[in-house]
Amino acid sequence: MAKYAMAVDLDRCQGCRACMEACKIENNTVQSVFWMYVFRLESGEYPDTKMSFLPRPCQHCDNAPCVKVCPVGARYKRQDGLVLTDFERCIGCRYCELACPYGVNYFNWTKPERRQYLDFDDPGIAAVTGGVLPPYQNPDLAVKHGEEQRLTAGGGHFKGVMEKCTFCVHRVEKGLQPACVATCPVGALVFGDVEDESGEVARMLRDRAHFRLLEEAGTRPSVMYFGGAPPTGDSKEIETVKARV
Amino acid sequence: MSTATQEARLPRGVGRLTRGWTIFILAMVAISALGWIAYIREFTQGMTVTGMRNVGTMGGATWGLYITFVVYFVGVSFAGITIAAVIRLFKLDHLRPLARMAEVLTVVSLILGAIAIVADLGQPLRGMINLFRYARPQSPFFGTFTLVISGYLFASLVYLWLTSRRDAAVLAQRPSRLRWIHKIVAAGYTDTPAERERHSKTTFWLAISILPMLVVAHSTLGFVFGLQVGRPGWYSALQAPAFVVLAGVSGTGVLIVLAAIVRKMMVRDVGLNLQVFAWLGRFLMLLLFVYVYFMVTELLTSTYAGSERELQVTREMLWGEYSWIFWSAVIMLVIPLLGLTIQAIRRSWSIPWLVVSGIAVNLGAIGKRYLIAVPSQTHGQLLPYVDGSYTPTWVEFAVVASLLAFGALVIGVFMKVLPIVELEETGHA
Amino acid sequence: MACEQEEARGRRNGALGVVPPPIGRWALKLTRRRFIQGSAAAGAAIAGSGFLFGGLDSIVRSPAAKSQLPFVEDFIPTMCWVGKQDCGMMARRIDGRVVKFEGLAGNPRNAGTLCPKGQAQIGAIYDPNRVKTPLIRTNPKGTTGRWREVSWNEALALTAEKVNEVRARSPKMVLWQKGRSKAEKFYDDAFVNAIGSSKLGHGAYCSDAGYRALEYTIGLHGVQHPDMRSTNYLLAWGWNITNAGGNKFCWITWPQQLVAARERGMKVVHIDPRLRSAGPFADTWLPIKPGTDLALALALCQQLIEMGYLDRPYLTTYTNAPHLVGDDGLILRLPGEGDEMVEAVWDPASAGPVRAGSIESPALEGTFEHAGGSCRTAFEVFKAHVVGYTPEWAADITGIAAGDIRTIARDFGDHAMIGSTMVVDGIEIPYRPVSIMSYHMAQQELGFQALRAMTIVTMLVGAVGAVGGVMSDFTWKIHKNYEPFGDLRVDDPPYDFTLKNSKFFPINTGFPGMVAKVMADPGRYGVEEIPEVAILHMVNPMASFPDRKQIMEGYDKFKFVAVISPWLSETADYYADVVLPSATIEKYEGPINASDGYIDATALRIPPMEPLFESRGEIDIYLDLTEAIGTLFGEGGYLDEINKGLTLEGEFALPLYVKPTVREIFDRWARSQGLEGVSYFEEHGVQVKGPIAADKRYGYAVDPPFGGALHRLYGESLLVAQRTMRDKGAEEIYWQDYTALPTWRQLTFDRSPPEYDLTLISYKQIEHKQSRTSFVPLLAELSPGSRVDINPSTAAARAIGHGDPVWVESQNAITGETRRIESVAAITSSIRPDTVGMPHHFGLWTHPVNRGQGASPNEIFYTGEGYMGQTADQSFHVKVRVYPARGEG
Amino acid sequence: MRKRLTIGMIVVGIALMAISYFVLSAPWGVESVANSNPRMQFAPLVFVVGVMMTFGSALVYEMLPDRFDRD
Repeated sequence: MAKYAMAVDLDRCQGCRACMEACKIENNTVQSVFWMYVFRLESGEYPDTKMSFLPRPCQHCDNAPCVKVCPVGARYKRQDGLVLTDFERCIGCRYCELACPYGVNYFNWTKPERRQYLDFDDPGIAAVTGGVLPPYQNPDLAVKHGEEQRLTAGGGHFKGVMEKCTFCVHRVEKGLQPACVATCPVGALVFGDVEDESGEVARMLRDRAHFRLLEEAGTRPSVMYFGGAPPTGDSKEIETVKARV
Repeated sequence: MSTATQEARLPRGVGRLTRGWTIFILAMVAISALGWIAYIREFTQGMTVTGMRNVGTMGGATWGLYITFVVYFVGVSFAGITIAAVIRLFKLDHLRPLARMAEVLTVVSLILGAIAIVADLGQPLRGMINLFRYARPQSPFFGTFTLVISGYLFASLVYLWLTSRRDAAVLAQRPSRLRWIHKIVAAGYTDTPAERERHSKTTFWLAISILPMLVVAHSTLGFVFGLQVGRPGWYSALQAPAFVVLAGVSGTGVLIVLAAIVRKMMVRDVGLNLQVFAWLGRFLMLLLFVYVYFMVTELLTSTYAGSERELQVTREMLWGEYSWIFWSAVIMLVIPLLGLTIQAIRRSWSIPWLVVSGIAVNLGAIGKRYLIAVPSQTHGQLLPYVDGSYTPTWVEFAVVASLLAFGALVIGVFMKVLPIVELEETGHA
Repeated sequence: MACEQEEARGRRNGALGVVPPPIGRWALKLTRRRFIQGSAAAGAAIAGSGFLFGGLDSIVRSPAAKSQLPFVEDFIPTMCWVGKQDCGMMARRIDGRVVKFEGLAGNPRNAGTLCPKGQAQIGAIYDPNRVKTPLIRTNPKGTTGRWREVSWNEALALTAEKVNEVRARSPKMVLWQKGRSKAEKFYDDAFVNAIGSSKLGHGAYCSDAGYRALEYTIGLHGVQHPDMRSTNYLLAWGWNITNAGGNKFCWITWPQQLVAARERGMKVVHIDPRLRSAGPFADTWLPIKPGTDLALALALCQQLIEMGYLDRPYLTTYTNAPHLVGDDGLILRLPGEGDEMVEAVWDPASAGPVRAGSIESPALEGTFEHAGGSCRTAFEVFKAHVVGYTPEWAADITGIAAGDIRTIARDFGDHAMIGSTMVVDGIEIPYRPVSIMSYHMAQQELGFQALRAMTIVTMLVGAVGAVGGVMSDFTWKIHKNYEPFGDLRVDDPPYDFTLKNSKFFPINTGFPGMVAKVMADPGRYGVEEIPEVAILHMVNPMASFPDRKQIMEGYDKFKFVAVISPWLSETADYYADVVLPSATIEKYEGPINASDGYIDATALRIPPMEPLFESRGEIDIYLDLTEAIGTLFGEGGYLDEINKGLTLEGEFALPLYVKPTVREIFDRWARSQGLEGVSYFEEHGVQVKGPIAADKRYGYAVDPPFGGALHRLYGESLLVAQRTMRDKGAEEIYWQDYTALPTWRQLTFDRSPPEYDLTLISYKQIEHKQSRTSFVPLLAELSPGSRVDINPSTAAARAIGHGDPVWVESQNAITGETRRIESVAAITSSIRPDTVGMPHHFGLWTHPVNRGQGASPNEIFYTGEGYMGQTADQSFHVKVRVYPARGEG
Repeated sequence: MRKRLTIGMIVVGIALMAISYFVLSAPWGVESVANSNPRMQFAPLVFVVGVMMTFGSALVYEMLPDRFDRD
């Protein structure tokens, strides 16, 4: 059984947020939802200003607080390390979101079709897409995954249920990289099986020092950060996205 | 004799529909209706109609007014059953007039708590099924929903019923439109010594078994928050005990108010004398003392030893966005405490004062519940998200208001069906 | 996870990103598996649906869910459309509908990856707000347009009629204007030649002053960029590393090479008023005052000379440094064979002047007596010229500490390893691992001379064309401007409307802003004829060019404007008589260079699906348009010009009297390239031709070295031009910067009154490209709108808080005009306190997504004298004051 | 008899609670892996029933007519 993990090379990350975009399109998430988010941080005072970038996918913790608190087991941890949400079981209590110290959970506050980017009800487009919404909808997301065959892939399924990064379970099960990793222009994101000694992640763990976010919280994240440094209290976020709706 | 005059003879104003009462009931129905309209909106359009949003990038609070009131309602329930039990256990006969209303209060507020939880679910219908189908003991939520809502509510209902049987039986002896109800409630109770004996035994044991469960139940609610490492301002061992105590405070407060109202409504003296209120006053004072003590220690630890983020949340609470809520809550709790202390020392109790204190501490309690829930979300992010904010929408206010109204409604109706104050032991068989 | 390990290995070999498996196998395998899973899911979907389980709000739209199962999946290689980089993309299709674009692994430019803009194109192609049918205007121009949807035939007929009307009189008065051209052969060359029109690019808003400077100085068409695989010390001079690209290549190619270089240990010195551009990739940040780069470059020259970091062999052999300059500033010439005169150098042996090139080692330095006059080597003159430009002098102007300047100069000199060589592909080549990235440094008042000076910095250490040194173009082919620049033409009026060879701009970039100015007032510039008809190709002057007011005054003069664009551009909104809807990615286009500077490759844009709505690819449009105009067929017709442009000869040549499909054209071209046909690109998307050899990459190694160009340290022809300009009565503001050697002077915009105490600069964001993306909702979400980056201290002094609305008011130091726009304060410590920065992507209005995005700095920049360089290039600097917008009526 | 029944109910009730809590519901264990599903669906319902039985016993105790004992 593989044990998936992500390595983030902060010495490479250019904070371009392509990963965020790839994630949104791959997973058809709706407006102002960012399963993958990249902080652009600034600290220090002019002219000794320091800048840094910090990608924040779901940390897929081995000791996941969200999984612990889920009252109905909709949020669960798979043997292969993925932390997923069963969209057909979630009751929408949003307890997982509060338990998570990383703020990676996104709730479907309303019917997904109400939060599309454009009004796609256009005959011209429908002619091409057959009225699919969004027009670029990814069919893999309608498919159930894992041994338990639970509906866990992609976003924008139901009103009133919780969503978050799935490490692109539907791609991983196909043997592909998560969308964010695949698109990263500078290879700052690496995904793979930590237990595979020949794998890139294992190699990085051998060769380089790394830290994990909020380790003191004891969540044991599956996302390792190489280079750079964890954000300090002094870190100020700049260039926030349009997410406050 | 006309039935009217016959009913007139039903004690404690049971069955007597005064004008004031009718108006009150209609008002409550109206408010509840408003709440339903609001909720239907929420149910169909989704919780986007509330002020709640995701924490983090969306910069909101994902638990808001609803959870605040879930906690508050469950808190209120605490005092009721406790006091009732205490009265039974320690045979505090001069407090007996409180017992019934205390029990009713518990049942009602628990029901409200349950409804509030459902109102907060994104998938309420699924929730009702899935909780029974999949609920996990590993989730602090489990206790809240099994013990608190089902177990505790059920126990209180049993308790209420058993302790109401005798009065029901007494009323059932007289002709009235409500007789059938009284017959059912009485459930064949014939006031024989043997039955009394058995009854007191049962209630005694019930009380004994309910009390510990109470503490457990309220603690679990505390754990819902207290066990979260990821939330500055939540993660604290004090969370659970503090919950229990504040619960007592709010509950006792409501009880005082309720008692005062009943006292006004009753034509004859029903034994709700100053002595009773004095006892409630002392009880409330005691709880307030303990709570304020907890509050201070809590603040001290979080400001003195608190982490960067802990500090920020506390800062926000003391001087920031939430300071007005915090300080008014503090005032609402401390002023009554002083007032009560003074009265206790001077051994002279004023009912109006007690009522004011009762209301004040409840507002204070609500404020504190809100402060536990919200700031840790909007300002307690551990990653460098820009701080958020949360303002409830009319939908949330409407739903909460309708819950309160519904509670009042139920109590109001109860009063007209069964005596809200136990009938005295007449001794006749 | 075999696929993953493959990748892991791929990564270690430097190839970044995911490697999608070959298409054929892929589609098959997937479709079959999905079929099974699909039906399973369908069952589940039905079971899981129903009120109780939220079925009502189920999978975003149910018909979708149904129509999906089972489905056919395939992959079409194509190219991104939005940027200048044209990254390779792989379009994933479901039942013929594109659902995602991913990087095309084979393309050297982006190695299987995509930037946010590329990813978001999926949102652009399905944009219901695209222009769906050809439009004809029904209301007067100069204001928001009202439109009539018409057939292609009607629109083409009308355009052809108007074009022909003018062509009959003078074809040059038809103006074809482009913002970006993604198939020069078809557009800039074939179409323009076929109808004989004038053409105008966007260059002068870009780096063209720099292009001119390098064409003048080293004969190459491009600006400086590093040999990223070998450079060890890089002056990232205004390089917006984390947000923008650079010369020739763009973002993705550069970042990939940069991170590799960083991991190799390359040092980066970031010279820029903003730190945000380089972000964490700067080892040193020198926050320079906007527009003072020339001063810094001159100080670096002075220091390098003082410290003796000089590559004398290079200077002596490949530059005009040893050439003798007389007291009159002109180069001493001796009669050569025949009657031509040859520039002279000093022969120490014979202690006299001899013809350049006639001896091995002429004197590089020294003052000599000759023929009663004294003369000095050009290098001697340069030394004397820069001796006063000390670090202390520069510190006052640039705001960079003298100490820092010294350090940078020393490090630059040290890292240059002057004298060292390296063997590449078996050729021993000088090794100078120091370089400068100077892209877009030209966008300032002294752009041309600043770039000259920066080139000279690298010339002094001999880094031009060395391993690890300075690159500029894909080739070392001498640009056609190099020769003429040696003897600049300055004619008398009347002038062509671009002012080519005029006394105003002897070196002329072709500046749309200036053209607009000329059109508004031709007399003033001695111009008699101005264009009457404009065909706008992928350009939106009103939104993306500075000085909208100026631009509008120009466009008011056009009698007829046809706009070719997928969206209703702002320019179309105000001035188009006809709008011809073009396709975005869904078309054949190219051929496009896909080289990353080390590997040679060519790519083609392949339509991943039929053009949406009634849009058509540009090549289709030009085929139709030329047909309507009557210049499609025959000698000199569009088809003939295409044959010339693509060098389609013999069996591959297009028949001149048959209208071909675009695919057929590319099929012939592909076959002429020795491929089986366009199907090759339809399968692979890109043709990788293999690595570029050292004797093509490095100036020293090519034959003849540097393509035979003598590098002009001393710019005699500039001085000569200046004298002629003065003789012809041009004002100082035009000739002042025509100096043989780069010379510092006070900046015009600095003469604004003191209350305009901040300098405004504009910048690019990674989420956006020019004015082409801010209406793509996916990108508008990442970067929502206009803002003013302002230093905390500056903000505090003006009682401005983060997110406050502010006015930014600019002042034109020449005309005294003031303009202001409203924006939002973004407080950041990564910008100079005396500078404010704004992104230039916003300020659009025709697309609903643009509403509320705020203004663009372009509205408060100025075009014209004082705000453009000596080569007619836009300066993007202006003095502004910033004050809170609240409290104002 | 009544007493026995009552005690019986209490015992069974508590037993049900215990069983559902520790055996039927989602397995315990530090690792969060694989404790997402209850061993038996509706186990929580059993727990609730247990609670109700326990307290319901009071009703039995008090309400069951004495004649039960007499027989």
